[in-house]
Amino acid sequence: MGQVEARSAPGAQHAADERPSEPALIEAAHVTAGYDNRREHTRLIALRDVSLQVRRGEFLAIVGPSGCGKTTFINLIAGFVKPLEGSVRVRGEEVTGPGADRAMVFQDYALLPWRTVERNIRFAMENRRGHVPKAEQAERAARALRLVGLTGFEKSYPHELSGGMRQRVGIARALVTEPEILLMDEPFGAVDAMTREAMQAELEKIIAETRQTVVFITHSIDEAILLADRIVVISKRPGTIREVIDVDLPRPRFDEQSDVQRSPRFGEIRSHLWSLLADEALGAKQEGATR
Amino acid sequence: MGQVEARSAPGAQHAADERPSEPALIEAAHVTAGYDNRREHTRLIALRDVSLQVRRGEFLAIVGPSGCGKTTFINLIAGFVKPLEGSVRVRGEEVTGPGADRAMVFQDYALLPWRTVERNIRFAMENRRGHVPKAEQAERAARALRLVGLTGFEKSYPHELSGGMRQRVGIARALVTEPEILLMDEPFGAVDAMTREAMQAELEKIIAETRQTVVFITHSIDEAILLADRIVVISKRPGTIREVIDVDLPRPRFDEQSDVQRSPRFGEIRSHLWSLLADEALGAKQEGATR
Amino acid sequence: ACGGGGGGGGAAAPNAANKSAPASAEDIDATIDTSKVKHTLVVGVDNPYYLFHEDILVAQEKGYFKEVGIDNVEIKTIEDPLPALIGGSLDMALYDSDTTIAAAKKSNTGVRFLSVYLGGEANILGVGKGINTAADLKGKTITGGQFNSRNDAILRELLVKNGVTPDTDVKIVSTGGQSNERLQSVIAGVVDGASLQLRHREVLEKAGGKFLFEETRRVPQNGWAANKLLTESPETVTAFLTATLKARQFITNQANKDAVLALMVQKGFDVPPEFADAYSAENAPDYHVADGGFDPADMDKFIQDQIGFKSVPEGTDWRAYTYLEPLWRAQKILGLPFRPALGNV
Amino acid sequence: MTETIQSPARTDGQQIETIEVSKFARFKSVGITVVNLTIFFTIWELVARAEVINSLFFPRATDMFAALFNGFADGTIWPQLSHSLTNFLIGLAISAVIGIPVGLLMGASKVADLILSPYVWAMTSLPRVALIPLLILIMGFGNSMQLTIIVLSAVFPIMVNCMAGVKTVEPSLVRAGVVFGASRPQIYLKVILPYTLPFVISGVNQGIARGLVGMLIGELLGGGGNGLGFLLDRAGEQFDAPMLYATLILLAVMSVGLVQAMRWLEQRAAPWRDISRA
Amino acid sequence: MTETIQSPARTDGQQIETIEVSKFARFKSVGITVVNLTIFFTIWELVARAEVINSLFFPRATDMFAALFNGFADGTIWPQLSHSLTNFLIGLAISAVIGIPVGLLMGASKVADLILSPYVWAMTSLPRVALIPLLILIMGFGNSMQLTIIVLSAVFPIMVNCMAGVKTVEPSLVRAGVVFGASRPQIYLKVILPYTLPFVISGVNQGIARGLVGMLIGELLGGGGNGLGFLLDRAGEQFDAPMLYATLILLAVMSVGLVQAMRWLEQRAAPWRDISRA
Ligand SMILES: Nc1ncnc2c1ncn2[C@@H]1O[C@H](COP(=O)(O)OP(=O)(O)OP(=O)(O)O)[C@@H](O)[C@H]1O
Ligand SMILES: Nc1ncnc2c1ncn2[C@@H]1O[C@H](COP(=O)(O)OP(=O)(O)OP(=O)(O)O)[C@@H](O)[C@H]1O
Ligand SMILES: [Mg+2]
Ligand SMILES: [Mg+2]
Repeated sequence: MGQVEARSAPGAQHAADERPSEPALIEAAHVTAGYDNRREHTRLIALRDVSLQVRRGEFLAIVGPSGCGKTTFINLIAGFVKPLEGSVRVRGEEVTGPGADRAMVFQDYALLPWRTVERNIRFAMENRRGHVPKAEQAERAARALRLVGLTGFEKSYPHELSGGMRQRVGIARALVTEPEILLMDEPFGAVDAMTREAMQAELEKIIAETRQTVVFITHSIDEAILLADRIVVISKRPGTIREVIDVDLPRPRFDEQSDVQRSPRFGEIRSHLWSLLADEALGAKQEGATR
Repeated sequence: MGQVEARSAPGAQHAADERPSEPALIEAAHVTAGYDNRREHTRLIALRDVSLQVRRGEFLAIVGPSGCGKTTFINLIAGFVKPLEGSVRVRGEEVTGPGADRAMVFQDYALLPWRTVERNIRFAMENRRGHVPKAEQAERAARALRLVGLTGFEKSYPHELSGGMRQRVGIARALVTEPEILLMDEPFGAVDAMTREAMQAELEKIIAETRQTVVFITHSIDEAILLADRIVVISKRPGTIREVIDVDLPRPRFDEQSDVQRSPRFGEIRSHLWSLLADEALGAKQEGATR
Repeated sequence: ACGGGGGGGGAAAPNAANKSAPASAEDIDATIDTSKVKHTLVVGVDNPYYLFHEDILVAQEKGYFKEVGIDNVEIKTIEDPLPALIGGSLDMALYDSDTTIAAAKKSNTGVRFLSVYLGGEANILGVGKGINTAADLKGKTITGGQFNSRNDAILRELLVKNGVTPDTDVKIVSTGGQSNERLQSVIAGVVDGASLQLRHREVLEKAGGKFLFEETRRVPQNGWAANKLLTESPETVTAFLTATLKARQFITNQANKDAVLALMVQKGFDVPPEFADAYSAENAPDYHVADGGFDPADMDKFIQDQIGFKSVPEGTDWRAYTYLEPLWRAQKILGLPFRPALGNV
Repeated sequence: MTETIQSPARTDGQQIETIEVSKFARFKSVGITVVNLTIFFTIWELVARAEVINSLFFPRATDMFAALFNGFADGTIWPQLSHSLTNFLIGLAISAVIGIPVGLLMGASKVADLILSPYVWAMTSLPRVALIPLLILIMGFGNSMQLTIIVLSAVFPIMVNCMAGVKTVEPSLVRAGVVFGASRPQIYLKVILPYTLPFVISGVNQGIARGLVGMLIGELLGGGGNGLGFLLDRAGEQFDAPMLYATLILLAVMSVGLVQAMRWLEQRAAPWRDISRA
Repeated sequence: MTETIQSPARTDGQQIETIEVSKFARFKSVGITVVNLTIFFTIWELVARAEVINSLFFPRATDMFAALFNGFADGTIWPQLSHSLTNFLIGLAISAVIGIPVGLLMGASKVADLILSPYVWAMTSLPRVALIPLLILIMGFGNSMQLTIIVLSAVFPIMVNCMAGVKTVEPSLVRAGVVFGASRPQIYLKVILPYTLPFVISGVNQGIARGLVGMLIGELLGGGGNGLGFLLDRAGEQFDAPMLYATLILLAVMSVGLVQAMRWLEQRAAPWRDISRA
């Protein structure tokens, strides 16, 4: 399926080949993960033999077909899913459960419906781990809300918001604690193109300031290229790492002056990614046809 | 805010000006809609004075910033939200509630969690209105599942699917009844670029066959141009119709041979839309800054 | 009289005393050492009807308790006072003799039966409107309470005595609850007849019914019992019986009816005319036993009957669970003859 | 965090309007209730007057109200009512404090469920009448015995409903709780409890209903000589049907009142559940 | 619908593996329960032997089991148990058939709630003991009276829980139902009922518990002279503590058994609620 050619494509390198000198912040080694179905006594393998290292301060984007195991991968790092084989380590320690060092933007938002927007955001600051002094909470929450453009909706409940607004509350909640690792599962999927672009720019700025490490799932190829230091392409289920692509574009990419999107390198990476993903879809299609 | 200039922009025309000879299938006349907040004794106006006509067989796309009232508009047509002022008519009759002629893809999927994928799809066929004979149901469901690429997951429950897979179940459920009017609220928001493109092509094909009327909300400008006959741009809250753009590109646009995306007209419409939307965001930004 | 197994340590003292029952009047101590008497008592009765409260209230009112060194007696109305008596939250309890004796045997505690309160048992078939003779009963539905209970059995006897064959001439049903619920059933016509209490006569007659058959038997049906108090302060038991028997002498003197009823009304009891009318029957000296005593033969028969109904365990000798010295002392103090006679138990 | 995207200002006169929330809805509720109860008591009165059922068992509504009025006027009712009410509220509070956490725990932990379930269900379906002798034996007549009966009656419905509720909790919300640093107790307090609030409230309401019955039985059989149970007992003994029904009405009023209070509390605590009803 | 996107074939050996669902979990449950009950009865036996509580009120567990065994052996228990069980199941079925729809209706319609609530809550908190005379008056001593008591005991907890459940229904699911052509009854049956199933089941379980108590009271006071209530009454009269406790144990077994059956039913009906417990 053209995998061999892809290996030699420009900017492409395999996770397994890579041995950075600095110890990895997040390290997945030969991880296989799946879900048991007790009704039918089967196990669906979502990810198979995935090895990957994420350096401190790196922005890693994950792309791949729907249902290939991206959320599963992020959940492995978060500690919600236990690997069937292999191990996931953060700072060298095996992940046994969630920690306050890893905040998450959930694909389904996971807002607490009984809390107003503001109190949902404060939720991230008021708990045992990751506690922020009371005095600071209000100010931080207001800043996060301004950031996602929801000033004025502090007192609204999630069910009184539009889908995109809910998603932005989820983003604000994750950003507000300034965690070391930020796990973002399609965080901008429900917002419009303009808001999305503005928020991408914000995110780049924040990351540059805080040096947070980000694992970012997206369905937008452009978004992945614009934001990421590296892009992992996951193959169709059972998900394996198809390729890891270095995005060697200069930063900041969202500066007024910068015109990264029109640079030839952007176009190069973009079409390489497209072909990789089309391959996946095509492979699937052929498989379906021959069945 | 550049609204006057926009009126004279290429391909732009205002709904109010438009008087098609064929009677409109869906007609919104000076619709204002909002949500009451009883706690604070306020009413949030989501849409103000919106007038729009949708012809039979037309594919209408709606774009606009997050929270501008797109879902509210689709809910008005579906009959879930009652206008505060003005009226919404389908086939000349005032909408008083939902009907089986209007199927919907919900922004939050709204799958029944206690039903398997297959039984969720059958749900659309087994009820009083829109009933499909039992014998036909299985075959239709299988076809719809194949269409959205979920063959093999018939017996899975929604919570056992990835986000994108759930969304596709919602699409299959809406398509399976072949309703006269298809209301789609960001139907492809959670699927990857490739799957999205394939499904856009499917949708175009289906529409061409069935002559369904589609109202389609999207955050992707490209998607709107590729699919729609007309695109409605809604301004920031309170949503008003900023502009209605005719997409005069030839069909089919997803044919192997067709290369619509690289046509100059596509680029023209695209940049016009971008500027319209950027305007909205900019306006908002300035407003925020001066506060 | 040979006692059964008087197990518990607390039970030993009174039982032993009972065995070496005083043979002559001289052995009975006719004085109360008030310094040994508990000042406050908590006693339980099982019925809110005034009849079961009047001894104490009269004794209190007339100062009889003060005379024997008791300051205050608190009455608890409780359906089944035995758990409380055994558990120790009651000093004395007024309850069915047979049940008390059965509990004393089965629980192996120091519970002892002391003195009879009601020595008569009214066996009455009250019937609704339209039934005037035994013949009218044919095919009717009547109830004597729960099947296999004493009430049920004696009602059957009453029927037989009056020439009615239970289960063929009449249909007998089993019901729960107390006699006043049976009265309600008769009045409402749910059943045509039921065994009732003396005090229900007026209510029934007002509703058009009547007492069809009626007999009163001599049955030591209920009385006072004590448990821990017998070891803690036997003097108090004597004092209590003395004071209440003194009150009973007053109450059973029919001349005092109005005074007693007035007192009871003043104490918050509702005494409608139909209850007042039953006074002479219910407070007759041999019904509301004036001296607190009984005839051992009656007790023998009663307990034997109850063994038949299984409400008293097989082989129970009531004498082993009865302790009469306080009663005898009280009787002597009040100048009453000893009953049961000394030595008879 | 320097530059920010701005949503349109929400205070913008264009998009926020002030509305008047009509008081009519409230009046309507009160109106319906008044009409409803009027019809009820009228039918009661008519049925009683028609003497379909013997008045010994079914007095006229007017006689019942008269008994109620007189009872309050001559001071026979109030001390008993206040005794019952005080006792009951204490008992209910104890039940909630025990029942809610234990129920949530049983819902969340399979082992706790497995171990406690048999006892909980056995106790829930045990008639309290059967417990009274044992309780009196152990505790005597003190108020503590009556309180115990109330707690034993109310605590299990609460427990059982809380247990059922936990299983409905959206797992992604628990995950969100964990991700944002909530400890185990915080998860219970801030995620599981709010989510299961309707179950909890429904459980407490059932606890109220059963607790009231328990209270009555405790007063009837526990020999305290006070409380509504005592009134009921005495009225029964004296064939005072109006008073008997008056006592039952008081009980019903207590029940409905407390349940309404719980609903009010629920609405306070959960204004987000403003679900439009069909 | 011509060409289609294909998801990777799910039957692909690479992605689906067969697993063995260990029977161990089930054995573990049974094991825990056995140990649990053994400990319970052992403690019971030891406490009883220590005579902390008088054996008249607290017999030894072994005596209780002996009474149970003898009762079954000599045929005194079975007819009563079967009478009670039959009656109870009929009563419970009637309660469910009435309680579930009415409860759902009350949950969905504010007016129905407003009108019915006072009566429902009054009835829920009314001691059934107080109803018996009236019921006997109206219905006589037939079995129908005993059934009525069971229904009156069980129906309200069911109703009340169903009512509470409806308010939690996700409105978007109701919308989906309406959009896809469901009529009002279909919405109730296909959306509201499945969504509120945990509430319904919990309500039925509470109904089981209260219904059993009602059954007992009906048998105790309703005078049929049969059923577990009769056994209980007789054991009480005869100070037969082992038999009394044996009857209560039977009651507990009925309760726990029925509740387990409901759980099993729930799991059958709702395999999707496979929520992992903490
Ligand atoms: N809780 C679960 N139980 C069973 N199977 C699951 C569960 N969650 C995910 N899966 C399966 O695992 C596979 C991977 O799911 P995952 O959510 O990781 O996909 P994804 O890459 O995030 O997809 P999407 O882009 O659509 O969100 C899917 O096939 C899905 O059916
Ligand atoms: N149920 C509701 N109650 C109160 N306010 C609501 C409700 N639903 C929507 N709104 C408000 O109405 C406005 C428009 O919402 P709507 O869902 O129509 O936006 P949208 O254009 O679909 O946005 P998005 O692209 O984010 O989905 C928002 O400001 C939102 O806060
Ligand atoms: Mg995902
Ligand atoms: Mg929307």
